[in-house]
Amino acid sequence: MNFRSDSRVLLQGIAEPLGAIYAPLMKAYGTNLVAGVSPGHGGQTLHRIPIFDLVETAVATVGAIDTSVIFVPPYAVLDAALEAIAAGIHQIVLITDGMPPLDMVTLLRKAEATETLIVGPNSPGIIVPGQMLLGIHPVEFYTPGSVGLISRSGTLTYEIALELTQAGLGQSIGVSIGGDAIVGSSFPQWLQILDEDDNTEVIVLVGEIGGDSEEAAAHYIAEAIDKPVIAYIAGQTAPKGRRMGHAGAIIDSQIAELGTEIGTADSKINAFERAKIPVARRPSQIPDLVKKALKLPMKR
Amino acid sequence: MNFRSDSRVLLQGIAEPLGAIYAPLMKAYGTNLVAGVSPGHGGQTLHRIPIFDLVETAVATVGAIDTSVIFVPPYAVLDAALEAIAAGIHQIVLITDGMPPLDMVTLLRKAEATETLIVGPNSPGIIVPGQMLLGIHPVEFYTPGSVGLISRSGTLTYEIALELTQAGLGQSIGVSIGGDAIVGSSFPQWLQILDEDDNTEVIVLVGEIGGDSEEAAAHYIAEAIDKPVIAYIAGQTAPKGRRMGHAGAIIDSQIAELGTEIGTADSKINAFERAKIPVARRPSQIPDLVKKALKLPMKR
Amino acid sequence: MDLLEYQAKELFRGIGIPVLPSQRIDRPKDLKGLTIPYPVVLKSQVYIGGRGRVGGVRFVENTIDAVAAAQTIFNLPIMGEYPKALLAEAKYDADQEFYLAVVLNRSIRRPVLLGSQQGGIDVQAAMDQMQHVVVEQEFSPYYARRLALKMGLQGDLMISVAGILEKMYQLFIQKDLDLVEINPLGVSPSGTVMALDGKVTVNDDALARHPDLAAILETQDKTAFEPLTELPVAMEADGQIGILCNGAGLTMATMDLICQAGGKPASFLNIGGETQWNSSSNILRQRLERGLELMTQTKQVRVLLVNLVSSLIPCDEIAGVITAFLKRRIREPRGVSEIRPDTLIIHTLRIPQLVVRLVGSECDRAKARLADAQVTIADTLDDAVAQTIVLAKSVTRDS
Amino acid sequence: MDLLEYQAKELFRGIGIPVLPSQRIDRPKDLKGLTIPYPVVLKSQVYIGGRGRVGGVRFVENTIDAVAAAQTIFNLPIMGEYPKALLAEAKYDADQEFYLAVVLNRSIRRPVLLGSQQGGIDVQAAMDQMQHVVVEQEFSPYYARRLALKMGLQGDLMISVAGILEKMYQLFIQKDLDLVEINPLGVSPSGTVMALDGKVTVNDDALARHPDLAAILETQDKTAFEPLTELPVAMEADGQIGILCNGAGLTMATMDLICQAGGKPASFLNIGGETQWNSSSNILRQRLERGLELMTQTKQVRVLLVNLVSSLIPCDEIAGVITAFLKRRIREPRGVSEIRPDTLIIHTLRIPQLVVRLVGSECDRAKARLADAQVTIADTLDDAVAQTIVLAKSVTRDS
Repeated sequence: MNFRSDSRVLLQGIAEPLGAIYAPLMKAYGTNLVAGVSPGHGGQTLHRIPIFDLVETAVATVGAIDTSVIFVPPYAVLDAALEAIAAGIHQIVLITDGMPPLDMVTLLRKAEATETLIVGPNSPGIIVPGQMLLGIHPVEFYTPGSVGLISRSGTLTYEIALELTQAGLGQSIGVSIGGDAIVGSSFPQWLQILDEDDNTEVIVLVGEIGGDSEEAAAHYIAEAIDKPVIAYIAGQTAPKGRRMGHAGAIIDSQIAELGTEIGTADSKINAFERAKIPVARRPSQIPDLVKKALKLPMKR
Repeated sequence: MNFRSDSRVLLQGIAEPLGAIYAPLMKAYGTNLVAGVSPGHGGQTLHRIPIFDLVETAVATVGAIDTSVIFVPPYAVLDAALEAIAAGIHQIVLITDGMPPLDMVTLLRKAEATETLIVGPNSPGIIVPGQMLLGIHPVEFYTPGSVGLISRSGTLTYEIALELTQAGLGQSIGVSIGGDAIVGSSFPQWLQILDEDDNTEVIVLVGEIGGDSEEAAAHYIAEAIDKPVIAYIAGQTAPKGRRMGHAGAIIDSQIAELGTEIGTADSKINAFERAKIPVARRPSQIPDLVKKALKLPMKR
Repeated sequence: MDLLEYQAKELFRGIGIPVLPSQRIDRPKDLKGLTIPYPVVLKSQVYIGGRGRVGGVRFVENTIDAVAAAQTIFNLPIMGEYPKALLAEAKYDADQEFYLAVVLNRSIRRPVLLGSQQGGIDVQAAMDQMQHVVVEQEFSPYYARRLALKMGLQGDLMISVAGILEKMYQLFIQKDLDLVEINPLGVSPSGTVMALDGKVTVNDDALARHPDLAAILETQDKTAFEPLTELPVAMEADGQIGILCNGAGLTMATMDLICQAGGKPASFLNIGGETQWNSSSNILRQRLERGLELMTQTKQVRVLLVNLVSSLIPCDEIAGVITAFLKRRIREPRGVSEIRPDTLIIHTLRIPQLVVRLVGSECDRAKARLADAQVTIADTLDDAVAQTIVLAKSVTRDS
Repeated sequence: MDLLEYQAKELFRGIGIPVLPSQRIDRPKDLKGLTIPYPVVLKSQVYIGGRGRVGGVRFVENTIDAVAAAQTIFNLPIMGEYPKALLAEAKYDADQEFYLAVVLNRSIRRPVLLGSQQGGIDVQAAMDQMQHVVVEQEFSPYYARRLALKMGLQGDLMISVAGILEKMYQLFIQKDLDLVEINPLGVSPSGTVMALDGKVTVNDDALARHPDLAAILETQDKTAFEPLTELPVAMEADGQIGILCNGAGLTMATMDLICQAGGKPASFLNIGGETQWNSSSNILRQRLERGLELMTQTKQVRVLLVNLVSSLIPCDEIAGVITAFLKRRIREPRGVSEIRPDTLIIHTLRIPQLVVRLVGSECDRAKARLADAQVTIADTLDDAVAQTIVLAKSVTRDS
């Protein structure tokens, strides 16, 4: 992992609506955004960021790139990510919502073969408060500190970052692995990264219904994580079998009519409790649990 | 490369007509043929060779395998070869004629990624005279010796092996890279293998019209091969644009109406002559040129 | 989104999976034009499983019986769902019934082939014998043979079942599906195989690149559709609280808090997070307008909690959208000339109480803009929830 | 095997490559039913390129002109080939003409994308500016953009051309093609693109898994087909020698030797090597029988050299096939009753002199079996060639 402040960053889809909004915000926050790519827009610039038609042209012109943040339309995400991998980029953040899951399967096979870290899709990306923004986190909610915040959500992550900031608890990183059913980086991967990260003292894990990432995380924490972890699960009252807006946030049976329900909030909360990980009842309870874990005074 | 006599060999397509004929012949010649695979025939045996439904079952039962020789129908070759690669086999000989070239492109991408040697398709395979047969060479034409014979043909290779044997010149190996336009192993690969092989003193390269393998070989010989090489090219009088029976033996333009003709006999003969490689006018001239290269007496 | 059996079988036929001759029956009299020889099976075309156990599948020997049976099935709701069509299909004498499926497994992040020699209606038996093969790398037919062998098959039947799995996988990939299921795959005494029932789940996100699937789904009964994210999702029948948020996680968390505090949600709406590639403040503004429209149209919603955490659009702009919406709804319900005094009153009454909580830039300006509007403003999520509960209680008391 | 332009364009239309409205014209009067508005282009549907330069393409403004032009084109051979059909197509005003192709490169062993801003009939200009991109790994659309950029395109036109290349590649892979070529791709002043002419070469080995392509080719004029390997290939018009071998390399080497020795081949036939998966001695025996039949039916072949190097079938069995064939051909030409004395004589005369050279197992027994037959037996290839030449000279002298 190389998400240091001098990481050289590319933005693919810089001429798309969302990319065009966030490119200057990322740069203004201090991200070393060295180039943008948007096919058909080569030769243009946006806020003095040079735009190229191809990733390989960008690399040839501005030099090697550590991370690409991808904002292209859903059906173009696979191609953009494969193009980045072919150009030698080993860290990719997928912001876009709506990427077909089988495209993601194809991408993950390639990413595994090339040892590429994929974050997302359907993720606001990564923020290292005070240093860099690789995505669309609202920077005003974050402040530098020692809480590592990992989640599957977008706006809920911002909400919790704000709660932490208002409680005087800064963050070492804010990252969402993405709201889709099939995502690249996993909770255990990020738990390991943050466990080894000197700037992180406590980890807040924000889960939601659907899938078994939280159960896997709970298991991994019990086995391998030394730092304290606080968990929160959204969706305890969500109706079954209904899409909540995240393709991944759904309680269903893996096979129609066969097998037991997968992905309920109860299953996740139980897994954390079995692993002796404190579970917040509501977002506003998270700062207190963090302080308790850090043995800080509990006044807000 | 591991084509020693104790190489452990699998035959895929052992219940197909050609495979069923050659399995016992390969075994009788001394090949360490440890298993056969033919889906639907698992549990049977052929001449005391156990047959399995899957390559992985064969490997699990008889142990690791060095080389698989594939005799399955053309449209099943890709699957059989991918199955062998997935089971950890790194040397594959494709006998079958008629494999679609785009299947071969897919296979070669996988073979390159897994460092698998593919010989063929549309190849009689490999014979190490007196030791092992990985394919369908008629063993009675060959005798052990020091001539390395590499070609793109089947029956023409046998013809030349017979000429050599009758002239008292035994062979260290007989291998055909296959008659198709897209084949796995190349002339340069085999030239390098034979250049390093202690049993080989002289190399006979039997080419034919179509493609540019002979030109590439001539170039490679001039650059990198220390042992003497004798060349022969079939097809000097073959009509242009006509399929001769080998999908690869055709003189054509790579692009319709554009570009110059590719693959003529003259181009190949010129390439060898420029590289100072003796070119036999006819098969029967090859033994004399070999003897000359080895400084042996010239009487036949 | 699921396909009905007859639609799934059309896809099967197209890819070469054997299915029986069949005809779709839209009304009982269609059976008079039946071209399949009797005996025939009539099957209710519903999205719910287990129709066989409740009378949704009937064997008939002649037209008179068939019409009668069709009338019965058309009038038989299955878990509340009435069929819009039946499928009339030739009868098949299966010696054995297998279960086969291709499904995308989200934990393994790969397609998985599933198979059991115990298919049919006994789900538990199928599960007990279920075998699976993960398609780790690019698919090749040996994955299908691997599953067929794990299922305990051999010889020609192993080859046939592997061939069916291969075609199921092709369909799965070609059409971007979430699930292809054959249950049961009938095996005749002579060993030929036949897909007797099938289920196909298409992936919503991939639908736009498969116009053929989109066309099939458009002809379907719209009410059977899974609600789109753009439509409110109904919750409790006696709930009074509406929840409007941006983002799935935030929507769920907000609803959880409402329930924890003793509130009863009537419906919720997620107007979408901020990861849409074409998002802009304009688009979010439109979604919010439409969301307010939808959530206030439901008479049941008496208190609407609007909880928006936005990075894309400043809070004062959101506040502007809300105040403009309130003005429009109260002052200009349609064209004023069309409105009779009584509808005007009902209409005004219909607008729920709004609790608005906005987080993002320009929050203070947002509060100032909302100061004059008839909304309750909250700073924190907990506060917003508490205010909502108080209002909901007072509304319930009043009514 | 090549498709005709109108067939290639059907494939283009199916995959979404823009083509003009067009109609196939099988005879001039079909033009009376033309639904495309004039002006219209009439194009000779032949396999040979360069038809435009020799009058195979004509612009017409009305039905009278069109019928006349069609008659002219139907009667115009192009490199000896008469068209069986014309294509009537709308006229298109192209501002620029590009060359685009996807081809399988045998040296690189990968598909290659080719493109030039100088398309159309000037081949040399296209070549001078030709750009290429090797599809090294699995294709993804960025390969197409890479080529379009290398061609010197930018902006929307770069995107459009890349889109066409992407669809050409899809077609190439889906249909197992050897070549997909668009030349020219017309670019209108407003920047829209149109495939004005197209060429598609299907791969013979893959044809059996594409029934749609096989069906297209079956409707084609059979004489235009590239000869299958199972049919003799004609060589020199005044040649007298036939060559029958097994295996392509051996066939070529044998023919080379005949020519080097001053012989003139009339035709040759490769009955196939031994790498067919379903080969057996039975199948080879049948192929040999059929091969002898075919090669002796050609009156021109006066001496037939049979050179077989077999591993699969012992020489004595081959000898058996040859002697049996000779007996059948001489003694029982069809049913004896049907034969008039003169045809019998002609028939007997027609059988060419046979020179037989067999290598493999049981060679001595083969010689013994052939001893009584009217064939010349040779031990070595050189010997067989020498004997063939001697016989050919004596035949020529006699005639």
